[in-house]
Amino acid sequence: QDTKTIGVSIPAADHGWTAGVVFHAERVAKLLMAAHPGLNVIVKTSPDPATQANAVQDLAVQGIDALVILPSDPDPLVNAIKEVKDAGKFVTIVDRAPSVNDSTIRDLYVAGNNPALGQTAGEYIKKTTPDAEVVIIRGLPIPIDQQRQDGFDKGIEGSNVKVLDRQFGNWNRDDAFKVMQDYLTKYPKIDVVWCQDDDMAVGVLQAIEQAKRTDIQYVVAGAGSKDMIKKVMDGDKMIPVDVLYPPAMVGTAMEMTAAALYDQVPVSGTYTIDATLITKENAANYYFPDSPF
Amino acid sequence: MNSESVDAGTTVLSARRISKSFNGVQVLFSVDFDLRAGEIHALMGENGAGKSTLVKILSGFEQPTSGEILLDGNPIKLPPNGAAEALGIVIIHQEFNLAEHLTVTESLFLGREVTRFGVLDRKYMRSEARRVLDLLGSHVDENAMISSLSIADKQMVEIAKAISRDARVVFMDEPTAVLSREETNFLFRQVRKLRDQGTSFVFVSHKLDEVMELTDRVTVLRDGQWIKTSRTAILDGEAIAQLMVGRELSSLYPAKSEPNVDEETALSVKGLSTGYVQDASFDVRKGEIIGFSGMIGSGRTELMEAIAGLRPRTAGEVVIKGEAVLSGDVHAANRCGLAYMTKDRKSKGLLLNSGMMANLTLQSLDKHGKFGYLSPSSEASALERARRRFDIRVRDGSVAARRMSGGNQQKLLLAKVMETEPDIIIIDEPTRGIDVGTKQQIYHFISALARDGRSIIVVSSEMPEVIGLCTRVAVMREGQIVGMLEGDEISEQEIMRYAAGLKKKAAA
Amino acid sequence: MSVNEESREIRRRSWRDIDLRAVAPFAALVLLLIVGALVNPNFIGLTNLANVATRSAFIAIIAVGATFVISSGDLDLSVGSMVAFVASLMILFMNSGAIADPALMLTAAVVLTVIIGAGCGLLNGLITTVGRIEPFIATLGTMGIYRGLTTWLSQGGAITLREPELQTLYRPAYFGSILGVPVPIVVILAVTAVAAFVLYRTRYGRHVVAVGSNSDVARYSGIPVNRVRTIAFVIQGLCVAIAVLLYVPRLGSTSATTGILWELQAITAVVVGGTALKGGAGRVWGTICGAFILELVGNIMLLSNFISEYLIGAIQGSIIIIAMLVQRSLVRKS
Amino acid sequence: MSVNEESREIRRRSWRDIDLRAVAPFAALVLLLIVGALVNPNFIGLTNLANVATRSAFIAIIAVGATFVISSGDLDLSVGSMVAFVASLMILFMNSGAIADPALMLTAAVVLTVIIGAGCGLLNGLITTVGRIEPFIATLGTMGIYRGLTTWLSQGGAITLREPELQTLYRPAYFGSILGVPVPIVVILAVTAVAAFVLYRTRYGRHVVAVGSNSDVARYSGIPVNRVRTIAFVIQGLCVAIAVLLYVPRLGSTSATTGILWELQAITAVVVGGTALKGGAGRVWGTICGAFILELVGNIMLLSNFISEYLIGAIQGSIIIIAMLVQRSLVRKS
Ligand SMILES: Nc1ncnc2c1ncn2[C@@H]1O[C@H](COP(=O)(O)OP(=O)(O)OP(=O)(O)O)[C@@H](O)[C@H]1O
Ligand SMILES: Nc1ncnc2c1ncn2[C@@H]1O[C@H](COP(=O)(O)OP(=O)(O)OP(=O)(O)O)[C@@H](O)[C@H]1O
Ligand SMILES: [Mg+2]
Ligand SMILES: [Mg+2]
Repeated sequence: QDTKTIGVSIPAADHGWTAGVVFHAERVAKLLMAAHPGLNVIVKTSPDPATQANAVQDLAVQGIDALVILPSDPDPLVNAIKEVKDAGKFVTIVDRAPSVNDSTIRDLYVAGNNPALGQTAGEYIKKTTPDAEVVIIRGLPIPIDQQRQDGFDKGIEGSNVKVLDRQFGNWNRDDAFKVMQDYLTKYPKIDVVWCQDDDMAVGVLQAIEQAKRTDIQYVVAGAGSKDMIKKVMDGDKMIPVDVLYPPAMVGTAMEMTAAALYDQVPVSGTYTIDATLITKENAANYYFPDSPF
Repeated sequence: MNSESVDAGTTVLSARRISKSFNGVQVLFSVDFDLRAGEIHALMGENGAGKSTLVKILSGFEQPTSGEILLDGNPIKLPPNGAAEALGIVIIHQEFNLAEHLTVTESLFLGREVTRFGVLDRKYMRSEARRVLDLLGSHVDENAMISSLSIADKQMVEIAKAISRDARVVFMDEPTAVLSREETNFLFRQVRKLRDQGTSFVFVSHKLDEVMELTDRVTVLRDGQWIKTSRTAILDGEAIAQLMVGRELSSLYPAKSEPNVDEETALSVKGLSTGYVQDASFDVRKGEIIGFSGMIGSGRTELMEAIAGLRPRTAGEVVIKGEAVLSGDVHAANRCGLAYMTKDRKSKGLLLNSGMMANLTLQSLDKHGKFGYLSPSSEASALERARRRFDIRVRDGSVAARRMSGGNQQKLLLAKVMETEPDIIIIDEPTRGIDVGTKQQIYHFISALARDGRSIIVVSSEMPEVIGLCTRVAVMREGQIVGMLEGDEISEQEIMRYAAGLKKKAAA
Repeated sequence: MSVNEESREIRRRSWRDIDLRAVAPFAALVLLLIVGALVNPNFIGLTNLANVATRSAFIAIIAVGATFVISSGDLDLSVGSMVAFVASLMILFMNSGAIADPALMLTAAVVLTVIIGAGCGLLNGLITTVGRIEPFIATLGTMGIYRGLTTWLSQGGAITLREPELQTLYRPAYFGSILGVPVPIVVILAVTAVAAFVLYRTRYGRHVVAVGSNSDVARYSGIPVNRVRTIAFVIQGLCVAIAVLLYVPRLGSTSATTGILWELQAITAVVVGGTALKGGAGRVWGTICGAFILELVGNIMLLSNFISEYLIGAIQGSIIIIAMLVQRSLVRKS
Repeated sequence: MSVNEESREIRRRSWRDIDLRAVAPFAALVLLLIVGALVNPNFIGLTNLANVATRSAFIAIIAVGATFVISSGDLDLSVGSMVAFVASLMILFMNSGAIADPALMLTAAVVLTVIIGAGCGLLNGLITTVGRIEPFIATLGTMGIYRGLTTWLSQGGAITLREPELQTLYRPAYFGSILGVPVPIVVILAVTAVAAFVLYRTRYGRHVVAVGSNSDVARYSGIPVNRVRTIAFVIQGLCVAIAVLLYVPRLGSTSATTGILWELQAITAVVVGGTALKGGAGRVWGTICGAFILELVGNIMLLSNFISEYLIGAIQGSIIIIAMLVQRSLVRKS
């Protein structure tokens, strides 16, 4: 059997979700190598786009047959990805799409649906509390965050849901804690908090608990960390739902790429992973107690 | 030993055949030295003769390359970094050894703070500091930051630090170079008192009269070699100078040459005031050497820095060759050919970590290239010239300025300022720490400049220097010019009268 | 006599100058409080100010340690990662269940944390002094090491305190209050008071300033320069440990992102507080004032209604510069 | 004569000493190359080394500017955000379509970029010198300002070069090569050569070092201290602009996260290269060697396949410390 190499380039584990990505990438890498003797899967993490461009280059130097990349920020990486593609390798982009996203730069796109993550949250709030006053804690100023915001706005469209404020919490629990504390000072009445990330929800919940405020009805986060899903399962009143944005999607992409390499199924085009709403009913399906996230 | 026998006490500290090399350059050659209990022993020699090096070796700050040191007749290896203090050996460094961010009291007690139950006893230390300073007749505020002190005051702190230790041996490396006569007298009184109690002193100085006045014996070094040890009383200044230089010295000062009465005015200062200096006015003619005398802190430096544009002035006018120069504009002053040589060579004069060349040409880089590009060969030849002209003696041409002997640093500073080829030169303390031989060279050099049509302002605390060199002397007191002496009026008594406020010029 | 009188005059004036420079950060603080009160009426409320003071605790306490390191002429870039590392070990220890009794377990964990903090500081100090590496590089290196070890311990995710019993027992260490004053504020004051005492009233403090001002002079005065510098790093480590002791009960968890960029904030607090980065002078009270100023600027931004969230960084930067300029001109004028 | 001969002997020897200290970073570099070759056979290949050198271009060029700022005794923390800001403006201008002809448009954009870079540097310099604010705080403030403005310009998203024609025209500026040498490497060498010339062979360079080692001495020597410092900041701004000119064709896009922490990397490169953070000495060639070392460490990490992803940071930190220790002991021995 001939040897093949798949290079996997993902962001460094700099917060909960990306930690999940790293976890699943390594988990699936082991599975794939066990399933296909002769297959080598190299997983590389990078803290920022420029470094990730380097990592892609370094993978190419090592000689790979396919690249699976979850770009930390897609546009700055287009050129680096294109070089691999132009060298005739199989390229899979995961989660974040560059502005030009067609067959010239990749074979397969496994899409996480960022707008849908915002939209699902928005729709849930619109349905449950149609007159809610909402404060939002954003992530970092990068495109995927913007897409989530736009999705949210679309989700609440046509309702009385009112957004009081949007500030950046940098996907960091400590910063989210501060922002929430200040929201609580600033607004005497808040109905719902959308913080679009499970890590930040940890800080938000502590701030609410400290202030002993009872006006906040619930918090909507997102991603699907084991802690938050557990809360949903347990029927926590503050976390009634969570929006799924599974870090495991990188594993899916790797499996599909391996399948393509070994010609089991011809794969190409776009494959979208949906932003499922996790409720008490379906939560058990998404609970991985072994994951770090 | 071929020194005259003196029947004073026993030998406390002695050096036997001490040699010292830095990076292979030998600066001391098998030197012998004895210090007896209760004596004041002068150490003399030209700049770079190795006095400071010997003193550092005898106090543990440097280790000799060969030879041995005896303490009370027993060979000993002195501990480094001032730890020899525990053996009763302290040193007043030629170059200050103070941290700018500490107060006077903190500096005096650095490394031997007094505590009660682990807490600093600040009150006690303050009063103790005050006491020692008063003993030395110093008005320095014990709470002042070191960085706010003038160099004379820093020297007093340095002295107080050493005097306040219970020492058996005190090395004083040019302690009086920056002191006034009055402060020097206070110091000497203390030194004599301690000597009578049995403390031994080594006194390094270029001031012959002080050596004659204070010391019991004198040792002369030349080019790192021991030349002679003798009782001071049987020598005179002339003889010591000859031993140092190794040749006969002609008269110290050149003949004065007065400029013509109708010679044009080069610099005119009218009603200049700063925070401290009040309403100073004077003119300097082309080819004239004018002196500025006065007590320490009388404001001479402040006035000169204001003229040179290094300090803002609050009122008044400075006109150089007919052109008015704005307040605080160093470049305008420079452009008009005015240069100021600071008295503070260590913190304002030289880049201590750079070599001679970088320092020499720093102020005059324009001369050494076109469009800002520097020509190394042009700089190198400037250095060669300066070393000859100012007799800068450095055995290792690449050493950093901080490693040069004090006197040679001073010469380098003078050379640096002269490199700008100024027409008006303000020299603040021109011969601080410079040996007699070189002093003479510098005086002749200044005089030649004046004959060349340049104007020179000499600010000096050494009265003979002002008297011997200048055709006019301004005396300052408390920020004002209180007298302007000319011709025969210039004498030590007359200057003192003005400086002490006993006399005031009518028109002031 | 008149000379003497005059000189005293001058002396007094220069003293006033020095005092003013120390007062300057507090002037900036007052200025910010006024701006804040104008921006939002809730700002000046007790709850908000207590919130701000409380949450400035981590940076303030770390910055107090940084004041020692900076005064002695060094720099420590590793403190942010050190927080993450020490906190991870503390939680892992508490999760280990090695000791059954919660109170005893907590005590052991506290002791362990302090020891680990001091140990990390010692490592930084030794690499810098014995290894003779520029503190900037040495602590940049250990910054990577502590952060990397934390990521490895947490496998990139979070480390969360599991025992609910321990959690309830420990929670008041951050959320509780003593005589109505939140515990973190009490801790800030206590740490600062002790630090001020050490820096201004003990022999060691004197030596720190001397070493930072001129290490040659310090050496010639018989001060063990390397020991003084190393101890400053250990003090920094202890302060980090104390910050961790407050941090863990707050969220009950840490992650690989804990403490990112805190080193920069701590250094900024120190410098805003009036300590020069070149060493030789430390202002402990100025430092906590600086930490408070930084936290306040962020708070005012969030409470104000008219600034685009995209521009917050820019406005924060401008405020810091303006505050410094105002402070500068205040000092110059008087 | 013998004295003279001796002194010549010594001079030569002490010169060797000085050279060794300058050579030390290069020794560390060689060490890393050996380690790399052991880790992965591909490492020592021309492609890989060219890749590493090419991608070190941004940090190297910025660090060359930082060498000036640091030598003159200051510090610039804003360079990372400045890259993001200048790059954003450049792309926005090219997207604006103000000039129809692509070549002309590109030329105009390049000129504009250089002007903006110099302007940003000038702002930093003026705040520091005229405003008399510690450079650490002043540039921390402008760091926030440039970053904030970038976020605002990009509205939290990315700014991407749109015209495909411009893109193809501009691409070779990063991906092309001159006589077989990648353009970025040529640019590094050119920038460094010019910088070395300015620092070592011109009056201005002499002034920079004088100001950095003792600003009082510089002032008393008639050197316009504030102007020298300000120009150093402008040089830093120009270097940032050059880095941007290479950065934009590489990724064709920027965002609010572009250049985050580059300031730290640039300063590290400078310090690893042998320039002291306290000012008064600059080593331009050492600096690019430092930048190359940093990039190599990352590259070796990536090519080695046996290090846990989570531990990379820790290993990187250790390598830096070990390289410095080795370098230190090399210098001491000889
Ligand atoms: N650490 C050092 N490294 C290299 N050379 C040194 C060092 N210290 C002193 N020297 C050299 O030793 C010689 C003697 O210097 P020293 O300071 O002892 O002279 P000095 O007699 O005190 O002169 P001065 O009267 O000018 O103070 C000088 O040439 C000086 O440059
Ligand atoms: N009695 C005093 N005590 C303290 N400071 C003084 C006193 N008199 C003047 N000053 C300050 O000292 C400075 C004036 O001293 P300056 O150095 O100009 O005098 P000087 O005559 O050159 O003395 P020196 O011989 O020390 O050079 C001024 O800045 C003034 O504020
Ligand atoms: Mg000497
Ligand atoms: Mg004077």
